[in-house]
Amino acid sequence: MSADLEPIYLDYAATTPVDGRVAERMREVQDRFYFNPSSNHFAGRRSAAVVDAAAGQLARLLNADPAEFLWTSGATESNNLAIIGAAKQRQHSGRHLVTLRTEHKAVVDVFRALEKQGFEVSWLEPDPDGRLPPERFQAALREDTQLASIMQTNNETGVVQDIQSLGAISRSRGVVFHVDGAQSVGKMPVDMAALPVDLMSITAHKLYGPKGVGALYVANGTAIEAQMFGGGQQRRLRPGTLPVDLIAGFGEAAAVAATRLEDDLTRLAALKAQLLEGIRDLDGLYVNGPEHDAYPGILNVGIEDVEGESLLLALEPLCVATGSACNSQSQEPSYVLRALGRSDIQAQSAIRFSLGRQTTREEIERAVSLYRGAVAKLRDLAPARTA
Amino acid sequence: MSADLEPIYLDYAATTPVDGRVAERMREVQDRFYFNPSSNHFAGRRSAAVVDAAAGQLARLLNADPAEFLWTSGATESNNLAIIGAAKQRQHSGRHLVTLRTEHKAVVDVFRALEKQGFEVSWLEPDPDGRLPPERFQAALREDTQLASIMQTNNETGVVQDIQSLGAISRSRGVVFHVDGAQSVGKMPVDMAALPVDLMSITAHKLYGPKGVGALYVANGTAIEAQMFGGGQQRRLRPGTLPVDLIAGFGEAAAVAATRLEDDLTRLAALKAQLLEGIRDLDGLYVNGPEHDAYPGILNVGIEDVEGESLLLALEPLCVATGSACNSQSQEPSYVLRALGRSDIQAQSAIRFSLGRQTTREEIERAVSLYRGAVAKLRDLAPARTA
Amino acid sequence: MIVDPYNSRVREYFTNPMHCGDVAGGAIGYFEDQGIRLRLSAAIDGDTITRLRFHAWGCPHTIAAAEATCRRFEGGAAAELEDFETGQIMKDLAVPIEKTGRILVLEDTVRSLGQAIRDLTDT
Amino acid sequence: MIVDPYNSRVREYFTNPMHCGDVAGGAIGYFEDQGIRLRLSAAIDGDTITRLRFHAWGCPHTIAAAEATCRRFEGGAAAELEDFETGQIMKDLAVPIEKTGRILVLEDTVRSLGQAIRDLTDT
Ligand SMILES: Cc1ncc(COP(=O)(O)O)c(C=O)c1O
Ligand SMILES: Cc1ncc(COP(=O)(O)O)c(C=O)c1O
Repeated sequence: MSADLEPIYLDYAATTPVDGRVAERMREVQDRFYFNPSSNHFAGRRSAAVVDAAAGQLARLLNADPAEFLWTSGATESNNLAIIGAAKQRQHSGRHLVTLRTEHKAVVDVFRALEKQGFEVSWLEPDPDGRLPPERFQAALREDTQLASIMQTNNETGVVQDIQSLGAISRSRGVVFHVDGAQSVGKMPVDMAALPVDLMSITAHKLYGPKGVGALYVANGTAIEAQMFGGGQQRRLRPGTLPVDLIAGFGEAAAVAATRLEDDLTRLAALKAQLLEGIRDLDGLYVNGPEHDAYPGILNVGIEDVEGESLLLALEPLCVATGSACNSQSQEPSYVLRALGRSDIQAQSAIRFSLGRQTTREEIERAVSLYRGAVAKLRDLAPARTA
Repeated sequence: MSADLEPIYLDYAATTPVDGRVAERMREVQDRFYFNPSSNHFAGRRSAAVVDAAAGQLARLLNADPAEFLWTSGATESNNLAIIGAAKQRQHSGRHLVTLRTEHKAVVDVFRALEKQGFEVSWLEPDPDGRLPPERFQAALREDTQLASIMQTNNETGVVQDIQSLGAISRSRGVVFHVDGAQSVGKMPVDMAALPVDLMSITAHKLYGPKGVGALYVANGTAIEAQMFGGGQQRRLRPGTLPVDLIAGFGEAAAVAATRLEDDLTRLAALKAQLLEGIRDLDGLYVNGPEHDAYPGILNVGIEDVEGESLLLALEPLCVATGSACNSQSQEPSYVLRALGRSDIQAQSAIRFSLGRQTTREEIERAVSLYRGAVAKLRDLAPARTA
Repeated sequence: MIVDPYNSRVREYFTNPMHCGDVAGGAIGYFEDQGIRLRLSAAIDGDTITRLRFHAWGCPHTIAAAEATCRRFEGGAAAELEDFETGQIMKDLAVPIEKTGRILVLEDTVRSLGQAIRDLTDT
Repeated sequence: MIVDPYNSRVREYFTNPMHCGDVAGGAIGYFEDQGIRLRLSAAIDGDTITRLRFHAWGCPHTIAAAEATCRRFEGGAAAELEDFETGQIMKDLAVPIEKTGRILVLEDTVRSLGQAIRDLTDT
């Protein structure tokens, strides 16, 4: 696979490199505070204090209470714990659940599993630009609805849902509201004190923190059932030795994000505009998801009459995604784009460019030229339609 | 808490510092292979190759097939996945399960949860030295027994079970056999090709690897039900973005362990002998667990007529455990020691010294003198029994 | 939120309990309960407690509380023993709620000492 | 175990397909199925295929397989088209099993080219 290729990495939505300050903090904690935070000696308590400090950093980013976070291994686990945990906790009052067809697999597959266990799930359709109109959401809630789960930023298209309105509707109906925030936290302003949200999933590796650690925000008063059993850690809701260095890195990543959020957004918006300007005149090109008001770190484009797999190879050394990162090993067309009304063939030609802090104007320039070149080449290779 | 105290760390069974080679490997992977191993581009495939290499290292340590490992967040998750996953998978054939009363909380609490879900659990009693006689195990297996879970090395006493015999019995009866190997893998020779074991839980942070990553060994042909749902990673058995740097560190830790296993054991045995010699003449001192043939990294001693919490404080800056690391925040007397026939008061005076690669003869000397001093001091403070 | 379970005063009293010991031939208060054992002994001069010593078997808070008690009453009037305040000691030593019972055992011991002194002076 | 899905030959043929194009006025084989489209065109001199060119719409294996086919048969006898071996091409290009159907479409295209050549030479 051309071992010497230097990647041009435009796949920040799949995962981000670790920020320098974060790496440094993790190293420090690994060296000086590697103790088990549950240990009943002063060294263990020093590690516990490191964990507390990290919770404080995360809480400041989100304007929340540090006691409202559970540490997990990532957003997949957070989603599982939130959705199954809340559904089971409340199943004696009702077994109806609501979610969106374009959620991440780590939400979709959890609801599928619950369906097999006798829960009833309403799968809402978004509009063609990916947005869920609050009225549609409201109409889906029933007397026996216990839980709704709607993601904030979509990982494939960058469309941002109106969490404020959806949450308010949920709250007014006494429905627990879970938000998959894997693609939004640390990337756009999120204020838990203002948002009517009960549960939110977060993962560090999408915000320049380490892989293998995430959090579940659990608003004070929201009850969930534990899904793992073991030591008494984390109020028995999520046992296991706390990875103190990863947690410290996560906290530091949150602190860094808090300081650069606005700047990041401005830079990303300019880079995304540059990218789109560079390719939008191509014949048959269209944007998947909304062109405006989406998260500026993601641009998903399709192009008529170009085969997706060949496009991806022709784009090397550009590293971008087709489908979503987490199921991109399958060649199945993206169910997210299908739900926006794209055909299988259209969905297969989709390329998700996702930009991040290290992305430069030069990289975008190269991406534009690689994309244009790849499209031209594949169209040259193709037989004329009328052959 | 005396912010300047330099710990004398004898709590390696709670967690270990990260080995230098491991830290270096993780840094390299963080810098050069931070990509998502599921990503469908060449950079992602480089990360996937890193993961494969780590599986190879772990497989070599355990004489297993690299395809037999699932990556998890640690032994707690591995235990949950193994025990619940196998019990649910086989529940239509029977709902009887067998385990030992002195298992770690991350096994005990999983079985308790299964009891609440209608499974029947036989809780076997060990002998006073902590060993489970194979005949007792054999007698507990019934027609409808589906799963047995017995740990290899006990985290509190270091007693090592006869996994070879227990596994052979299990296999002859068609019972799935799970082993919690959190305290044995990387610390003593474990040969999966020779052991009749179907599932084994492992965690990196007990063998000088990173916290936040573990593995579940699943012998080819052993079916378990997934407990988390999401992307297609790891044959859908354990979804979520793989923490490639942690996995690489885990693999490296396994490789390091493979080279030093025998030396470590020899060194630890000498240090443990030094420690026990230094204190065994103390009035009322006794060893919890077997004096011989136990894992040499753990020495658990009790002493008559000394209060445990005060003992722990008087031992500072010695960092040792009372009870097990994972529930040491509770002041409850250890259920493990109670199961060996100790009284509440005896269990509370128990101190677990656990030694590791960085432990020196000088540290043992200081530990001896701190222990002797603390016992003398507390006995001076106590009212005469006949007061 | 895990903090040091022992505040600096507990640490000081536990590490250097200056009043550990016995007053030979003194008045004695003794109590055991809640898994702890406490013994106070006092020398009296008129109404004044001239020496107050303790022995304690129990957790660090118990030991520090015994030391604190000696510091509080040594040199004072025996009658002040009646003023033993569990609230104050709970606060000064940041004793966790679940250990309240142990401080009540200390109160019983102090009361038993007061009784012993009264018995002594009455005769 | 994830490896590069494209071996070095696929990468080479895909990156530098030297036989992409059309033979003006040549014999033509065309097929579309399995989500791919393939076209081969050939110039014939007597029994010899003097030029063989392709157009392909599909995945990298499809494109590389079309290029491989041109390299294999250009300069050879037209009759050899009958010897098209899917097994060999699957092996040379390490085509994953699930793409077998696409190689069969290529086989159909080659066969359709052979037929076209026969039609040409028959007249
Ligand atoms: C929206 C969304 N939710 C959940 C996840 C899963 O996160 P993790 O890989 O941390 O489990 C991802 C990314 O993979 C995501 O983009
Ligand atoms: C025997 C045993 N099993 C399981 C665990 C849990 O491991 P982890 O902290 O990796 O979840 C531990 C240690 O905490 C242990 O000693």
